[in-house]
Amino acid sequence: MSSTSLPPGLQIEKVDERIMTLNVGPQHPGSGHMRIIVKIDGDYIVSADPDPGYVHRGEEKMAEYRNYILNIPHLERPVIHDSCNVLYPYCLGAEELLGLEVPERAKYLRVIASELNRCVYIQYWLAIYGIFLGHSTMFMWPAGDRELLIDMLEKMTGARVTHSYFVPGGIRNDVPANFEDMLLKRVNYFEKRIKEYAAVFAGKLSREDAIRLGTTGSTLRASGVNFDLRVKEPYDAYGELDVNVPVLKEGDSYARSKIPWLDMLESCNIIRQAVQKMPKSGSVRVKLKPNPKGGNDEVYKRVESGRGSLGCYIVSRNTPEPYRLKLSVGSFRNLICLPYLLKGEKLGNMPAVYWSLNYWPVEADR
Amino acid sequence: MSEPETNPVEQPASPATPSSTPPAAKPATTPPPAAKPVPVKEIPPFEKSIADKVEAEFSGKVKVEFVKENRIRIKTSKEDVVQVAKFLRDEMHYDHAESVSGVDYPAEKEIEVVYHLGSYTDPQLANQVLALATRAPREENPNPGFDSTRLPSLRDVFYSVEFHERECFEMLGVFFEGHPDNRRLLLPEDWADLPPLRKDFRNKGR
Amino acid sequence: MLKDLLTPQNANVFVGKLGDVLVKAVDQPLGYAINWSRLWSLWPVHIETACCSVEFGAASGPRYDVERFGIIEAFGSLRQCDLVVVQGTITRKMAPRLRLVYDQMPEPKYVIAMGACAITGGLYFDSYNVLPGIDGILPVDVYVPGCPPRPETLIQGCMLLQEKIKRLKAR
Amino acid sequence: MSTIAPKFRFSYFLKSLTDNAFWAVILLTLTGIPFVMTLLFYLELPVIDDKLMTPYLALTTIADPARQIPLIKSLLHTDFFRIAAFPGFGFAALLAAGTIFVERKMLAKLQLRVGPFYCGKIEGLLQLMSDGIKLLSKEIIIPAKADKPIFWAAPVLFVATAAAFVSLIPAARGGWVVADADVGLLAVFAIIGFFPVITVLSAWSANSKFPFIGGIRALHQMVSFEIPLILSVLGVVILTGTLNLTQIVESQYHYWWILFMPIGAIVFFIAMLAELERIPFDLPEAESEIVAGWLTEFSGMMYGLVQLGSYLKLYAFAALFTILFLGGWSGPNVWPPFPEEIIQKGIVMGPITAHFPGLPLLDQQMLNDVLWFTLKVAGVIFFILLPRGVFPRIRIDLLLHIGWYKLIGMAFVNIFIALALVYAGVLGPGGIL
Repeated sequence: MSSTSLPPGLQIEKVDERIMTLNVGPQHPGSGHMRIIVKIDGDYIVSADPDPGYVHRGEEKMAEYRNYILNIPHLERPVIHDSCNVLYPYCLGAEELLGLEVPERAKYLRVIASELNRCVYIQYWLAIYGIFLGHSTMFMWPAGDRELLIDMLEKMTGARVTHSYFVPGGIRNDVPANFEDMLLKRVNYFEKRIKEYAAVFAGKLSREDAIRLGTTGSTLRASGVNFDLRVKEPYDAYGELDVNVPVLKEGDSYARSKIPWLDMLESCNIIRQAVQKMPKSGSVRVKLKPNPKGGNDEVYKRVESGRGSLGCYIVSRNTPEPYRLKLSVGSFRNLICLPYLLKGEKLGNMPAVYWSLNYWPVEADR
Repeated sequence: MSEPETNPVEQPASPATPSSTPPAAKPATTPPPAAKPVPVKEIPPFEKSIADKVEAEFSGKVKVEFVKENRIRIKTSKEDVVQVAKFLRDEMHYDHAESVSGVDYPAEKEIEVVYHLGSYTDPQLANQVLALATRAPREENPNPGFDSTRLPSLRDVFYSVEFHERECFEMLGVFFEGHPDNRRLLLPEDWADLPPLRKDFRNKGR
Repeated sequence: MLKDLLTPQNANVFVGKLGDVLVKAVDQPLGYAINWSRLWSLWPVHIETACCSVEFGAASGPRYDVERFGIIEAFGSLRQCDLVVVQGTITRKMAPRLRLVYDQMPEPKYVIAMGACAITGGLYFDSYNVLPGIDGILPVDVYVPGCPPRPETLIQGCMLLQEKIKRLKAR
Repeated sequence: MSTIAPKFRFSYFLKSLTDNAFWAVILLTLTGIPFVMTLLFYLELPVIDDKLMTPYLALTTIADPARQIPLIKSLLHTDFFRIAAFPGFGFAALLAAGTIFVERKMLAKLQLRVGPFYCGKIEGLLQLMSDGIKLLSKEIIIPAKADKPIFWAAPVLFVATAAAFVSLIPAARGGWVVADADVGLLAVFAIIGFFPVITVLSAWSANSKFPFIGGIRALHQMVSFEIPLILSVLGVVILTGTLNLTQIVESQYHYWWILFMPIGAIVFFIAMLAELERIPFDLPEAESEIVAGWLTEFSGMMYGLVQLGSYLKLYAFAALFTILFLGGWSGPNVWPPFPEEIIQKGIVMGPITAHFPGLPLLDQQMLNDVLWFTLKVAGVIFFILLPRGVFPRIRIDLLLHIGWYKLIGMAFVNIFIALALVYAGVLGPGGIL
């Protein structure tokens, strides 16, 4: 069978004998749940081809069989350590489709939960970055401090990582008493602790290319583009808070890894503001009808998650279930830079560049 | 909170209706709830101006389906989609695609591909998302890559659609002509079934 | 009378008994030592399959330090590992790779199925790309339920595995 | 939690051991004693302390332990003891085992954890033992297309080379060294030169990609760092005028060379880290890039042997650093002298007085030397382990850049300092100090 008669994508390519093909992943300490097919010439990478999909669980298809409430638990699974943020656009979209108005207190609590969760996510991301750089202390410190915030989220929502806290029309339950004081104390300690972290990088991404490749989140902001949906398209209570988004101009991996770190400091600020401005009591959820139906409409909502803007496109056709649900996730959008950045890079830089993209494979696969 | 949820009323017009009756004006027709009246939503002027510009450039070729706050949806045929996309990039400063989603409509025998475009360079457009929809014919027995379900690729216009279009190809079987590698991305290498996001592909037990 | 006793059959029996005694004498302390060493030195292979890896990472973090039990935080090369912790969903694309990883590991090897997805498919029971549990591809030693299981649960699973190794016959 | 497995008790283990002892005694008396007697009939017996060592006399040592002392003393001065136990393999392996344990616990403490804890009841003391026995009992996998003889030989060769390195290290004055060569330092560098060859051999023979890259990296790293390593030592050689390690130590009884050549010491330390593949320079085993580098295909005890070899190597390098720059075993006399009463009067235990003629098996000087030597080596090992918790891994080109541009330059500066000291007449043969 000649190579032309094979279906697209299955052709066998001819490679120079000098070039060695490495399969980095899926069982590899430097890959996570994906495979990068790296071709190297000596120590230089000739081409890198990401091969995701090892955790593709068909969530978009599953969403078509579940109604708007039943969709919540499985839609937060792609990024379980950032589960509030990944559920956020879905809830916003479902609220618009179902015509729900979120109570004021719920808006602030959503902001708090979302920012806490962002910190938890970034801590874990930093921890894994430590493994990728061969620095085990850098794994342990964030992994330990993360537990403090997880405790807070557990008090709030009742689960360690899979919160299912946001529901269309508000949040699932109110926070326990004395939560604010406890939260402020821990956030203050946490902020002190973040400043104790201090990481040799490469993989330069220019501003123009960052825009052309449609990157998002920390990858974009490290290249000097000031774009954060929390400021540009404020959702829920973000409009009333003062958010200073960190932006760096260097565009290399060091900048890309510094941005989330600065983000954590900013999150602490936001939490403090939100706790001050939050209404001290009130309803946190509007009542939902059983099996609510969406109209004949479609929405595209996006929020700023730990990995960048996270869009949720819901098409509704007068049924209790979404007709089509698509998650446009930051990881998947940042993945496109990987072959671009790795080309011509040294093999030793591969883990640093790869993980600096703020990439979570499970999310990209959905 | 006596009756917060507003019943979605049966709406007479589908999104495929012409732009003369934009669905954005629909919330005004819904009965306002007792406690809090929903303010009548005006068509936002800035978004309207963008939609008007696009419509003026390609009169008859594009259809503005709705103009909502921060959101515009434009529909065009598959012959004109590259031209429209180039216009949107060069004149309207939409510089990247946020997502490419395919929607299967078996009743209409068509597959719709929606490009959600955003902008980083133009600060005015920062909160705008423009949905550019186009449709490809759909076949009952798909043979992805070799049947008539084809669309021109926007990869040369918006580089960022590369992986999204690959995903769309494997999930819905829409072959993008001009795309450099239409390989499989997420599905297993030995997938020999229907493209899974088509409506006639049923999950087990459902 | 002595002639009666010294039949070849009896000699056989005597030699057999002696052999039994010898085997027992060597086998018992050696088996004890080997089992003891195996149960305190479980090195997990570095394979993440899905989102439960977050809790696996947390388990090797400072608060739930699994190195207390001799479980080193995930190991690079699978030739030196003896434990596969299947961390969550196994998709159809991942399944052959998982089996490959298992096959490449040296004996003895143990499998912990972590999370509801690895046990039955969990939340994704009706997904087109997810295996309904990993029983079909790997022999599982311990099931750790939860979605995702807390690190304490994972540690309990490891302790159950230790109990199991104690009862196994060392090879 | 479930119940403890019923047949899994320490007492059962002891019982099985005593059973074994019983059977061993029975079998020995039935078969061993006649065999030994027959053997003794033909053997020529040794003469110790002007007495013929008859079997009867040898057996009386059970009744009178004092008679064992001349035996032990004669044993202490054999080559076999030196190779197997004290300055050789046994001592080094003990220190290496201690190193592994300390490394894991120290790393854990740096990372706010506790480290191995439950194995062996007390702070995970037996963790290393359980790892070792497990590795012994594990299956060994040879890749299908591997070059089998070389693949088998590589770990053994690695340990053998490390042990050869250890054998050149003197641990105390008075000939406590396995091989007291006049060209000791040259021999050390000759042996170090074997490591990259073994690494590349094993990496090539595994016929796998990741070990191959790791092996090539190890070759690059070790060969390029051998040059600064050798050059940094040259200063010491110029000042002492000898290559014999024992004489190098003896030249430092008054002041250590690190006082005059701190640059050389630093260069030697950094080059040593690279030779040892310790963490800022652990590129040949870089986990996140090339799975486990040249160790990827080793399983079971082969991996264990390589680990043993690398920790022996670590000990030997730390000891070499101590000998060259930290004055080896020199230090104030702190070991208490052997009590005179025991030598003169013997040990009085109730009605019995036991006399042990020639009791101090090892003299005070030697024990003092060993104490200082061990303390200094432990200190150096601590500083070798410390970067593991502090630094991330660096890239191969940066590493080679450091090696070829900076370290070699610094090593030359060090040589010039040494030459200046010699020509100014401050140090060296016939110097002021």
